[in-house]
Amino acid sequence: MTKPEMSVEIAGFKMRNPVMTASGTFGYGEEFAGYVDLESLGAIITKGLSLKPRAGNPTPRIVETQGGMLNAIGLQNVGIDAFIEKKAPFFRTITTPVIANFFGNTPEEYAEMAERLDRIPEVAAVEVNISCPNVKHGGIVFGTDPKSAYAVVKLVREATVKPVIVKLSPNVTDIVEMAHACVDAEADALSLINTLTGMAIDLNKRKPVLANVTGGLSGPAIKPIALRMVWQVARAVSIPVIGIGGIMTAGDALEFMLAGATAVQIGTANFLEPGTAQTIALGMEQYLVDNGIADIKELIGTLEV
Amino acid sequence: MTKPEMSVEIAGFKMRNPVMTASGTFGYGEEFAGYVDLESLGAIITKGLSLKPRAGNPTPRIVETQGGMLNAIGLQNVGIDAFIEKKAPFFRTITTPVIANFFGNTPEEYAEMAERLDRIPEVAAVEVNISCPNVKHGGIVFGTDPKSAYAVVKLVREATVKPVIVKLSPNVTDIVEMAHACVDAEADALSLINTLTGMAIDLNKRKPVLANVTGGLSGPAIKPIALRMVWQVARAVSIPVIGIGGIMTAGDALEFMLAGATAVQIGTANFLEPGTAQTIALGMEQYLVDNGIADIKELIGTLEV
Amino acid sequence: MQFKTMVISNAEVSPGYFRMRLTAPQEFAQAKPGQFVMVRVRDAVDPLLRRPFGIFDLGTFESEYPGAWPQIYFEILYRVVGKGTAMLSTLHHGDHLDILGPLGTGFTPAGPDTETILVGGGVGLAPLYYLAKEVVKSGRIRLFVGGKTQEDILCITEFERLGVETYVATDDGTLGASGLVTEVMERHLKGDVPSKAIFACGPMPMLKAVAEIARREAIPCQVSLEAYMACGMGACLGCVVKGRDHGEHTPDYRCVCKDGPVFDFQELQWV
Amino acid sequence: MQFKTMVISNAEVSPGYFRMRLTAPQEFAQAKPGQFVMVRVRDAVDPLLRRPFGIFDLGTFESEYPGAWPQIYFEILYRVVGKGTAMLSTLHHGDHLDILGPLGTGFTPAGPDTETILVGGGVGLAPLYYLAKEVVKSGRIRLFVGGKTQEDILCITEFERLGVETYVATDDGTLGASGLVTEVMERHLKGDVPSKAIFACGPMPMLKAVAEIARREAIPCQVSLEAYMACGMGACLGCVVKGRDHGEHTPDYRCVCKDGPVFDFQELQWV
Ligand SMILES: Cc1cc2nc3c(=O)[nH]c(=O)nc-3n(C[C@H](O)[C@H](O)[C@H](O)COP(=O)(O)OP(=O)(O)OC[C@H]3O[C@@H](n4cnc5c(N)ncnc54)[C@H](O)[C@@H]3O)c2cc1C
Ligand SMILES: Cc1cc2nc3c(=O)[nH]c(=O)nc-3n(C[C@H](O)[C@H](O)[C@H](O)COP(=O)(O)OP(=O)(O)OC[C@H]3O[C@@H](n4cnc5c(N)ncnc54)[C@H](O)[C@@H]3O)c2cc1C
Ligand SMILES: Cc1cc2nc3c(=O)[nH]c(=O)nc-3n(C[C@H](O)[C@H](O)[C@H](O)COP(=O)(O)O)c2cc1C
Ligand SMILES: Cc1cc2nc3c(=O)[nH]c(=O)nc-3n(C[C@H](O)[C@H](O)[C@H](O)COP(=O)(O)O)c2cc1C
Ligand code: FES
Ligand code: FES
Repeated sequence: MTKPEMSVEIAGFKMRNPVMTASGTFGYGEEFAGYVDLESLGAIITKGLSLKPRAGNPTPRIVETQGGMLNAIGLQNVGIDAFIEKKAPFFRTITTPVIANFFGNTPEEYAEMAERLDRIPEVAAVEVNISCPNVKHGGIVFGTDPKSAYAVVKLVREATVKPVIVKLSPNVTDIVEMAHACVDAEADALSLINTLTGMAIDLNKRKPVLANVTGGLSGPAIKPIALRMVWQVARAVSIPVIGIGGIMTAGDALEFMLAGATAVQIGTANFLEPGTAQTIALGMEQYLVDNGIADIKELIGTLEV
Repeated sequence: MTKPEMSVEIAGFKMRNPVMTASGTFGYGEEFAGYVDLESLGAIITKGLSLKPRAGNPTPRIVETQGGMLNAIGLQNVGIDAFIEKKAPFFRTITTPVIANFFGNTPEEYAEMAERLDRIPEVAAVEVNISCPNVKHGGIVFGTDPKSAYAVVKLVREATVKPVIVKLSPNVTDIVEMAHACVDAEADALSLINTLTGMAIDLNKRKPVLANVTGGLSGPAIKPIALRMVWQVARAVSIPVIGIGGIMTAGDALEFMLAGATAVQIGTANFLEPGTAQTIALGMEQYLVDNGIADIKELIGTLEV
Repeated sequence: MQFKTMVISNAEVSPGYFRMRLTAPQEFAQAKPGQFVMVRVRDAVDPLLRRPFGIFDLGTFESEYPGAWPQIYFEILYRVVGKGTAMLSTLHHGDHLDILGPLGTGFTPAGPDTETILVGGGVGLAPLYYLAKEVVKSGRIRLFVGGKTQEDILCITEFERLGVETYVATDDGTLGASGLVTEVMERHLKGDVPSKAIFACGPMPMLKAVAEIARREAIPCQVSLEAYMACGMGACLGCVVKGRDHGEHTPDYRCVCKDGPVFDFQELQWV
Repeated sequence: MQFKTMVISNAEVSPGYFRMRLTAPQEFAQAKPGQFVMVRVRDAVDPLLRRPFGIFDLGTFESEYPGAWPQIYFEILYRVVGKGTAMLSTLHHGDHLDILGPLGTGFTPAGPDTETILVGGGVGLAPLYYLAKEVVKSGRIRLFVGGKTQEDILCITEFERLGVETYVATDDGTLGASGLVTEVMERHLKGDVPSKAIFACGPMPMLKAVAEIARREAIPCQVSLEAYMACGMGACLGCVVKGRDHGEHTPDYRCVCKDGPVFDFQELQWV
């Protein structure tokens, strides 16, 4: 059989395969160069960026839970200027598209960030994080209220011609309502899920383990919730959906595609096995070969319910 | 050191210790008699009851996920009549209080159930399930909309003099808002969390694993989310809170008490180790002894944040 | 009953199929053919749930040390299909496991003048060996066993050593007759007058075909079912199958774990 | 580098402390003292994350088979504190693990005319042995080691065999001096003129005290830190510590995994 077609397209933006690395779990790509062939990935998503450098939260910032982990990094990042100066040049050395994940404290900051990112040629698309549970101002409010989400996405949309992916929070009663708000604001694609808000306690100290008290739950533990939400959203909207949450294997990634995802993002799994994203891309291709499927796009949303 | 005090009280209803078995995971108690000394438990909560017997969902109804499991039993139960006739007599043979978990398809059905349960002397309290994600009519709507929750709880409250515990769904944007609605409707206590809606896919069949498509996620995977919600709710309301979600060990149970729970429920863990609830009660007592704590109530809500 | 067990041996008897011998306490000797155990594969939450396995064999192990008590053991015969069975397959002599069981109902052996007909599909053969051992003294036993290919036909020698007449069918004809085991069975039973009772375990399509033959030929028939299980003791209601009287408004679900796994075929709904 | 390793041995050297020897590929011989490895404890998601351990020793294992290639090995010295280390402690010769490493920065050994002062608290001793082995040829080494009680004082014989002068302190006085290791060290260093460099690893309060002494006595000092880690390669930002210039509006966080675990004490904020 000939090599199956692995490429997918999101808002006119083409990837060699549907495997992306999730924001905050793959650094700026460079860190993993020794473990993964970066050219084997569909796209790399940066750590969440903001206008000014951010210190993030005090430590401890991470803790393992059963089948998952909590993080409260608090969006520590170098800021847009340092990003342009220190990180972007590396992106010119690879052909894999880089997507800038970003957030702001106010709708105006989101717009300003979008404008600045719009002018960076190394950035192929932007992912708007309206769902980070770890920042006091902004973040979660935009991600749990459809009206605020609409407002933010609308401003971002007007500020950039690059493809706009909006990343949704799972901490909501109705994820479909949130998705519709973003579609109305002319998002090009949706990615979901971000982390679920959780907490861990140190019994002996009688204190929360995380300095921030609560953190975001990620990893295989959340996969069933992510799969459910991706399925609900993909059926409800007509823009591409990117599936995220607990993906560890090619099989997991393919399940998200059956549920309606056009692409997937690998997060926590990168920590366990730095080569996961590449392994998954290869595994998905092998699955197509084994099952005589010519094009991965044939799988999208084909779950029989 | 003298034996520490393990008893706790919820709405005038006293338990020898804070360890209850969660609805749907312990049958009607009898099933576990060979593995647990039922007299060692704080309370036993029945499988969710309804007016008429319910067939529940087609199979497969359960599937394991990483660190958890999905169930879509669909509230199969014998119905209130068979419960009175066949299950209640056993409860007279034990001194451990039995709490009847129940649900209805309409607010009126909830009220009728509450009335009927009110007349059963073997039932020490009722737990109103407004949060089951597996039934088409009722269930989840009451559990995710504060106004509907208020209406249902209000009717139940008026229909019974027994302590009313309301069981909350975690599938909401703001669990505190839901809690307040129940307090306003004069619930005596809140129990949380019920399961999170999730999904599992059989890649080879390209079908959902569960016949019901989605199911409720339980087990250690959800513990961080449960702990966070219990903490949020316990700080916000002044009625007792019962912590549920992924409790496997005495340490887990104690963490929930630090977060503000007056008692805990053991669910999925009963499947792995049928003796879990007893083991946990003993382990909690040992913790008090080891740490020179005279009364378990001293721990409630003492998390230093 | 719940107990800790030690692995005595764990051998691959055919590619992907393992036979594991485990120690058991004295009371376990009461286990009936057709009952099963729930195995906790690891002392961790991955995998989370216990895994159910039929009792393949049960016996007494004579210790090599003079004066030592005889040790009860049992065996499971399992196929590696997923995470839990893959982990089991890596265990060695001396490793420990936690067991719940014996659980569920067992087979009710046929009376003395009745011929025992065993029908096994693949690893569904597992619970039939212990049954054969128990009833072999009292009468004729024939075993019909099927599988996709020759590697799915397990432990035939063991049955033959007991004196069981064995008939094999494989889908691809690599061992025994080519075709379905139920076809082979039907050919052999046709026009065969003496009273018989069927005991079957295997995949659902096979069981359906067996039940159909039993119905048509009016032969008593017990089937052993599989289902996804969480608790194994009738509490979670995860493992149910439709009973004879099941209908939309007349729920008649039976728990495979508690009311089964062995059912009289007439107790179940086969459509 | 990522590689599969085999456990050569895994022995309890003091109650609750284990020393595990593992095979490594040839390139691993380049590992520097102070670097660490991330160990995947099981082929399952419980535990989920890798566990970090310092390199206690590194060497070449002469095979018993004539003509076989010499085998690189390394050792970790670990304390059982939770789930991951408890699981590690049950492994035997022949079991397999997956390793990422060597990771992070290592110690920068002192120049030839400088005396090496090692300070270890409990299992914090671990990375100092390999360092001692590397620098022992070039000059005097003194080791100050502390612990709660005598059982927390590990592998002293090994250090002494290298020719390291060893001073012990325990909180309860059950071995060596009674009191804090830093007090013992301070007494010994007082008025001691030749040039020295301190290399310390242990709990934070000990490191703080060591840093304070280094500052006061103007002795160069490198400390090896611990932090909760997810990735071990500078990507998750979970393991950060405050760098010298850190302030509310001038973030200066350093990754323990990548910028460390070894830091010049002057690079860090100690308040
Ligand atoms: C009463 C009973 C007796 C059984 N006896 C045997 C036996 O003697 N030998 C044997 O090889 N197998 C037997 N099985 C099937 C065996 O339990 C499954 O093959 C096994 O649980 C698969 O686990 P896994 O982790 O390898 O697979 P996974 O697919 O990773 O398991 C995931 C989940 O699905 C469940 N599951 C998967 N397949 C089955 C199945 N066919 N039936 C029930 N649950 C399943 C598992 O228990 C687990 O909860 C029996 C099942 C039942 C219900
Ligand atoms: C660079 C570095 C080198 C280390 N070297 C050694 C060594 O040589 N010998 C040794 O015994 N220990 C060492 N540690 C500490 C060791 O990593 C922890 O004791 C171990 O991870 C505990 O795992 P657990 O599953 O047993 O404990 P659990 O408490 O169950 O672990 C839960 C989580 O907390 C993390 N964790 C717990 N304690 C620590 C800790 N002290 N530091 C960092 N993370 C922790 C674990 O990695 C895991 O993610 C080192 C830590 C770091 C960061
Ligand atoms: C340590 C860590 C840092 C993260 N940082 C970000 C971030 O900066 N921006 C963002 O949108 N998501 C962030 N996420 C969320 C992930 O991108 C992803 O949505 C989530 O982890 C779920 O996927 P997973 O289960 O595969 O990890 C972070 C997750 C982790 C674990
Ligand atoms: C198989 C199963 C059946 C359940 N049935 C009910 C039910 O009838 N009523 C109810 O309120 N909750 C039901 N639950 C939810 C549990 O009571 C509990 O809230 C949930 O499982 C979380 O706790 P755990 O993580 O300890 O299992 C059920 C859970 C499981 C796993
Ligand atoms: S497995 Fe739980 S009821 Fe049968
Ligand atoms: S452990 Fe991830 S950045 Fe250090």
